[in-house]
Amino acid sequence: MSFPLLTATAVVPALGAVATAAVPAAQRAAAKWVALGFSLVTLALAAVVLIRFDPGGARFQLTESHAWIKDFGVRYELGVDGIAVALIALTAVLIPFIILAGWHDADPLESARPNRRWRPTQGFFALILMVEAMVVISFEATDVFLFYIFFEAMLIPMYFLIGGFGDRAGGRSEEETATQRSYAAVKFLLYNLAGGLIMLAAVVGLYAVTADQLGTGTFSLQEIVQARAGGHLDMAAGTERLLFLGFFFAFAVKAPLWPLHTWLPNAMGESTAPVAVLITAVVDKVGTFAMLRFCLQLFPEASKWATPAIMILALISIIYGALLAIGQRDIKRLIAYASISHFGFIILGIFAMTTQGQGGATLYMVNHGISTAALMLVAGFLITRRGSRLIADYGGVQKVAPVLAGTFLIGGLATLSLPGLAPFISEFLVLVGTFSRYPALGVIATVGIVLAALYVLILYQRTMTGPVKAEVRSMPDLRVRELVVVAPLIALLIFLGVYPKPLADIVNPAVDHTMSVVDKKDPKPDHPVTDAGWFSYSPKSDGASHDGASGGAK
Amino acid sequence: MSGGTLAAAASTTSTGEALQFWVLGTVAVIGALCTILMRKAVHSALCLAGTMIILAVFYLANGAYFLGVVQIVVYTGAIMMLFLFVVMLVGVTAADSLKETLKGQRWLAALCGLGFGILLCAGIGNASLKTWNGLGQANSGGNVEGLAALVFTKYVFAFEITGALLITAAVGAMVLTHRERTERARTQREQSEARVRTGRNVPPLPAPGVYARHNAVDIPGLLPDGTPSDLTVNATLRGRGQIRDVSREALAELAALERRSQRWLGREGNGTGKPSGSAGEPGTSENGEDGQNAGSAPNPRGVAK
Amino acid sequence: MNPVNYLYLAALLFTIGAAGVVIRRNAIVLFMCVELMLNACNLAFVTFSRLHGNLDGQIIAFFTMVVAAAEVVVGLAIIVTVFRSRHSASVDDASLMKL
Amino acid sequence: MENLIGLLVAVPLLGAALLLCGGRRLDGKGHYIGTVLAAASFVIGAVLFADMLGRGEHDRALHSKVFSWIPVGGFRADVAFQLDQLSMTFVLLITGVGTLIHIYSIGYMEHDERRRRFFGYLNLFLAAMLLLVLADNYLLLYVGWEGVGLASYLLIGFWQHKPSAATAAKKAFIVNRVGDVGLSIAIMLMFTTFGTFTFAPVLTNADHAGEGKLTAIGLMLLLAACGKSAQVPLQSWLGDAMEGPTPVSALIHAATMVTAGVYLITRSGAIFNAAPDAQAAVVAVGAVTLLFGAIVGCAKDDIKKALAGSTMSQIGYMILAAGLGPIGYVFAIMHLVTHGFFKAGLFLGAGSVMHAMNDEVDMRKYGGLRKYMPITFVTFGLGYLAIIGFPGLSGFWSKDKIIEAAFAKGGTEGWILGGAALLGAAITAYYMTRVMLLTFFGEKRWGTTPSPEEPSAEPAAESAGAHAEPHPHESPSSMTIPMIVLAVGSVFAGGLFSVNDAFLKWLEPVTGHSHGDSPLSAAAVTAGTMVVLVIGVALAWAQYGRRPVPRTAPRGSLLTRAARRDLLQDDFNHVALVKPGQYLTRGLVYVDHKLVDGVVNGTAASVGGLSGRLRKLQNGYARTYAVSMFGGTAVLIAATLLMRAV
Repeated sequence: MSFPLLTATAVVPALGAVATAAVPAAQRAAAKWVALGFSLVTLALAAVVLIRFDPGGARFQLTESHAWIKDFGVRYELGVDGIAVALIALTAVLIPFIILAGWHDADPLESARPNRRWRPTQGFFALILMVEAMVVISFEATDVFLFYIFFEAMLIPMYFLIGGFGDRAGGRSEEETATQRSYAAVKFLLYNLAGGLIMLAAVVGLYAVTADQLGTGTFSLQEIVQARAGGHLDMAAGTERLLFLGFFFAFAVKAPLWPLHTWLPNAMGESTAPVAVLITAVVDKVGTFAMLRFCLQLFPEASKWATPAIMILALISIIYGALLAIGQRDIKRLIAYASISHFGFIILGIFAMTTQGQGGATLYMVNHGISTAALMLVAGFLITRRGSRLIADYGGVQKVAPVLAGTFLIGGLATLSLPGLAPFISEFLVLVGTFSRYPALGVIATVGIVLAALYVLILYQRTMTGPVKAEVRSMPDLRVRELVVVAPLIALLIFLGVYPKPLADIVNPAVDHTMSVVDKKDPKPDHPVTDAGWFSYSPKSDGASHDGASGGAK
Repeated sequence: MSGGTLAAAASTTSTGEALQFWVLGTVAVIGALCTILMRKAVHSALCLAGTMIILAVFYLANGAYFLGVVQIVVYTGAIMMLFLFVVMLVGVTAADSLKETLKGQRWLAALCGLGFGILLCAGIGNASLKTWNGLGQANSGGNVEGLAALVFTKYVFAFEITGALLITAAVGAMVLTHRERTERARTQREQSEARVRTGRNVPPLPAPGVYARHNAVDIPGLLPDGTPSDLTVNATLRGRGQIRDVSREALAELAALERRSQRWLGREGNGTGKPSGSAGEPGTSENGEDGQNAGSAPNPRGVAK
Repeated sequence: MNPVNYLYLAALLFTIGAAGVVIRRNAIVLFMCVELMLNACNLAFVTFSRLHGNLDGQIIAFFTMVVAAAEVVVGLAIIVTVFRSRHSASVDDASLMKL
Repeated sequence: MENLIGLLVAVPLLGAALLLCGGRRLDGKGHYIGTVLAAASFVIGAVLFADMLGRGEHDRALHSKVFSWIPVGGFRADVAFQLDQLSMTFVLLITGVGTLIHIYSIGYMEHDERRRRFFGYLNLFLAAMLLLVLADNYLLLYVGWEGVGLASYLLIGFWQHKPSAATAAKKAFIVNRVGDVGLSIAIMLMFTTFGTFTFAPVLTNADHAGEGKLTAIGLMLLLAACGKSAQVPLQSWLGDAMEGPTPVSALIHAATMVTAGVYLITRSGAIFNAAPDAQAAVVAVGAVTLLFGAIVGCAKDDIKKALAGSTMSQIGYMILAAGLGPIGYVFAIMHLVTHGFFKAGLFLGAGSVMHAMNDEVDMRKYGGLRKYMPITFVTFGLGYLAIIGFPGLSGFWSKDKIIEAAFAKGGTEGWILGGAALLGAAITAYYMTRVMLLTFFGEKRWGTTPSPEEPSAEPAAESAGAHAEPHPHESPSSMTIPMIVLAVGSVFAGGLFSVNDAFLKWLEPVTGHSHGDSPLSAAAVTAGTMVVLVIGVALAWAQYGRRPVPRTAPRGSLLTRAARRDLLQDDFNHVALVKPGQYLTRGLVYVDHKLVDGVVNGTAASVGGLSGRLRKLQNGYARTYAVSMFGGTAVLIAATLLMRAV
């Protein structure tokens, strides 16, 4: 068989993790470079995947399939559709920047060395690569059980990243920081474990259902979808709904959807900025991705059944997250709540069950990843400079560090989805998609735009503008390393904002297929225009426009 | 034995066996009850041995001749003896009080026991045990041969494994009980230095009290005021609480001596009773029972000779 | 008489043994009670072999005896060691399972 | 030719990129680059204009598709430009006035160390504005729409170290965002109604759609227009926007950006024609705003705020005209252009005055400046005459037409609107005369230094220079030349347009036109305008011309005081929106922490307590465990028996 590209894409970072961890304690610089190198190799592989992937081709491509646990029909099945490809690319792109941004994050720990074997730097980067590997493979897995394993295993490195390498800029005593950090880490773990366990029950249930309907139980996504399509497998409505809820709960925790969101602000607030990016831009995407791939395709009927409730929750997330973001005093928590609001948009788009909505949601996953990364990383640089996360401690930064302020502003504008930057496209698509099926919801969601403007601009105004505070007077501007981190992200934001077509072309077929599985059609316009091309419009002169005027008179 | 064959043959048992069952069964139950109710381990052991012998008889009655013998030889012979050895080691006369220390343990035990027993009996009751095809043809070739055939064919692996188990057990027992002396034995000099350092009983420990009639290591020596000193008794005995106190009679002799000398000197009346009264006070050991029988055993009359 | 009574007897003995295990504090007595239970089982086995008319039950009983012997050996050894170190054979004193 | 259209946008965009990313090494020549590129785009515009004139009336429109932007399912948005007469007009106005203001800024921003960035922002604004008017579909227009919002945000807050400026910028952006919600909803409605939002198909098929939908679309578009063009009820940001540098106020908040609303409505004429209710709303908004702005303009002592008020009311005129439908579109645009000239000129004049007066903005501290700065006086004067509609000047032609059109609307509606327009004209005359008198006539009132706590827009006010004795002087030529040009424009533009209805003919193919049925003859209307004009001027003269003006404003009537506070608009917003919003967010933060989080932590705590109790069962006594085993076995047996029984 051909070269197992997908496996390689997932294995390389795993190897990288091992290699990084193996670097002797003395040279931590080497460890950093090793980690960076492996992440770049992964990026290259992801690029190859992106090239080898043919948007017009089969649903799942580059597939690999081997029997794994025969007795339970568990297979090692990998395959990517457009959505997965896009998200793998996002992950592979972000990780090097995360590593670069976190270049010195693990250093402070080095000072306190209990013993020779103590090497936090190696651990930090190894864990990041570990997470990458797991995220990538869970994007690739088309076997429910395989996916579940990595979906859960992801928690372990994340737990250590949050709990072990917290943000020391809390402006609090060391031990209080430590308690807060461990609280956040445990909260993260428990929330996601709870979700995961419920999902496990659902996974087993799915196996049972397939087992007694198809004779041999299977976890393979394609098989189940085909079986459903072929009518061999028809679950009772009740069981399907239960299973759906089991899956959805886990993904909703991960995503996170209101009211299961409270772990995110703690986790993002306490962890270092790169880790926060890792959480919200990479790991959480698995949740929304899985909604698209598993919830909708395994349980189309139940998805349709649950749609209204989920739409409402998503709507609440949007407004609620934005309002709380406005109310925050802590920069990172603010960004966290903003992310909650954005995840609301993504879920809204997914369950709007329109091409625009789901395509927009997928683009949104990518764009939100990039924009949040840009904003959060710059915020991280800012915080490390001043040593405080409180908005009130800043002011007039724009005067002393214009480049930093500029990048921060661009990140912020991307977050409020300004046209011309990538997130606008996805957000607008989601809104259109939602509106065309649920006008009222669409309109309410649109209010989120204004709130987004509020929290971003308030944040910018309070930190960057105004008279220069004494504490920030000696603040250095962005260094080269930091610029190297931010500039490409911003370039990407602008490019995808101006020319998203390539991405859209990759995503669209997958979305269409999902729609067909759910068998939903886009609502038709009331007065479809025959020729959407351009032709000159010339109003009828005097006579015709008379009635226009008289119409005004009546 | 004859009843056994009969039983092995028939589905229902002969009256002989029935009689045997009822009598011995009662005894067995009583034995079992005594096993768990006796205060002294030795008594428990003996009762258990009795029960086991009865069980051996029942085996025979059920046509398990080999097992019956093995039961007597192995259990009652070997295992129970092993028990007795350990009991000796731990202390024959040591009797633990039957007072329950854990709260509610008795009640729970009783409850569980009753429930368990009833359920078990119920289980046996509604099991359909109608057809008793006895061991007639099974034992036709002789019980031992039959067993042997099974052991070396069907159960050969289990048999081997039990062999391994026994060896392991033996080795394990040795390992557990054998105590390796890790450090060099301390010389007398070191011991004395240690005593001086600690300052407690600086001179070497006193020897046990030795009298004309009691020459035993479990009798403590007496202090000047006539009270016994535990120091003089071996630690193990002390641990088991097996100290026989004879201080009382010693004092009694002293008192008798004084009385006689006073009679000779012809002064009566004054001072009498005091020493005897004083003689009554000491002699309370931590083990009243032992004190009792120790005190009652000898009579002062013989001392005079 | 129906030989099933042997089973009842076994059950009774077993229960008594179990109760003893629960009630008594002295480790040695405890072990005796365990032996009692094992014997009760053996009786049951033997009775069953009579019931089924084959010797397997007796074989099992035989194995039980062997295992019991091994168990007793090791157990008593343990008791002795514990007694040496703690000067007591009461199981309650060895409540070290609680941290 | 088509490719030039794209270039039109690309050139200033390139300038913005250069200047913003160029770094310090461009500080020296940044402003020249910016100006040259702006001029270049003007030249391109001119070339296209010439080319367009060369073609017949009905095939003047050009269209160029650059690339397919967002293709998702039925949702197809292209980056495509459409250059017809309407866009052309705007292109010329934007690039022309834009270039002039670039030149002006070279002098005005001379002493600002961040001048390079200022020009970068200006170029960004030009690009965005051109995109707005050149887009061939509503989504691309939306991009330009928000782009100009961003530019205006950056420029209003250009002196970010001033909290007032930062706040004003934020306010402007957010109020605009409210309007943008309208625009985006309108686009969604179009998509769901027509399956597209490209101008041509939507507008041609407008009348096929149901009137209800069209009304909804129209109202949403109106909301957008209100936000961008500072119309009631979203007008509150314009006054504060004066915190920005004066050239910005001239370009963005007078000449071009704020008129985007008018463009939007005119462009979507077909929709409004088919939705009379929406049209009525537009007209109402326009009428209200033109009075509102005028009244505010009368009360302000800050020269820029006064002009801002007047801008508001002038745009009110345009919106009113646009709302009138085919009767008014042309005149709306015409007034827009002329207003672009004279209002830009007025602002530049104001800027020059402030430049001379150490950035003092309080007109009561001016006075008698005409002999100190003659050029400014003349240009400002011409602009003044133009705006009050002095016969023969631009404002006269355009505003007069609008008033006529208002009457031509017919019926009582027509009378009301006409009356409002006339009243507006009178007030305009009044407050502009007031500004003129306070600034240039009377005796000088600027002897003593202004005290710091008085409102001052420019940053230098804080620097030492402010407290020195102001000695007015004429501004450098780089500032005066644009003023002169604009003055010329404000004198002749209207006349030029009206020579045998050139402008009407020029725009009609795009907007359509109808004469309506005016109850009054044009002459009558003109006469009426003249009368109210004279009344307004006379009143102002009576109040400010004859007797000397106090340096500190008198308390004034209730209306005056309300007007000084923008007719309590901000207070209303504060009470109605800001406060509740703050309480809401605080409450939600509390709820999130105590309730949503509390539930979770509560569960955790209870589980912990429970396990603590269960832990007691593990007392370490082997016999206790034995009992539990014993009981367990009993239970097992019972279970098996039950199973057997069942």
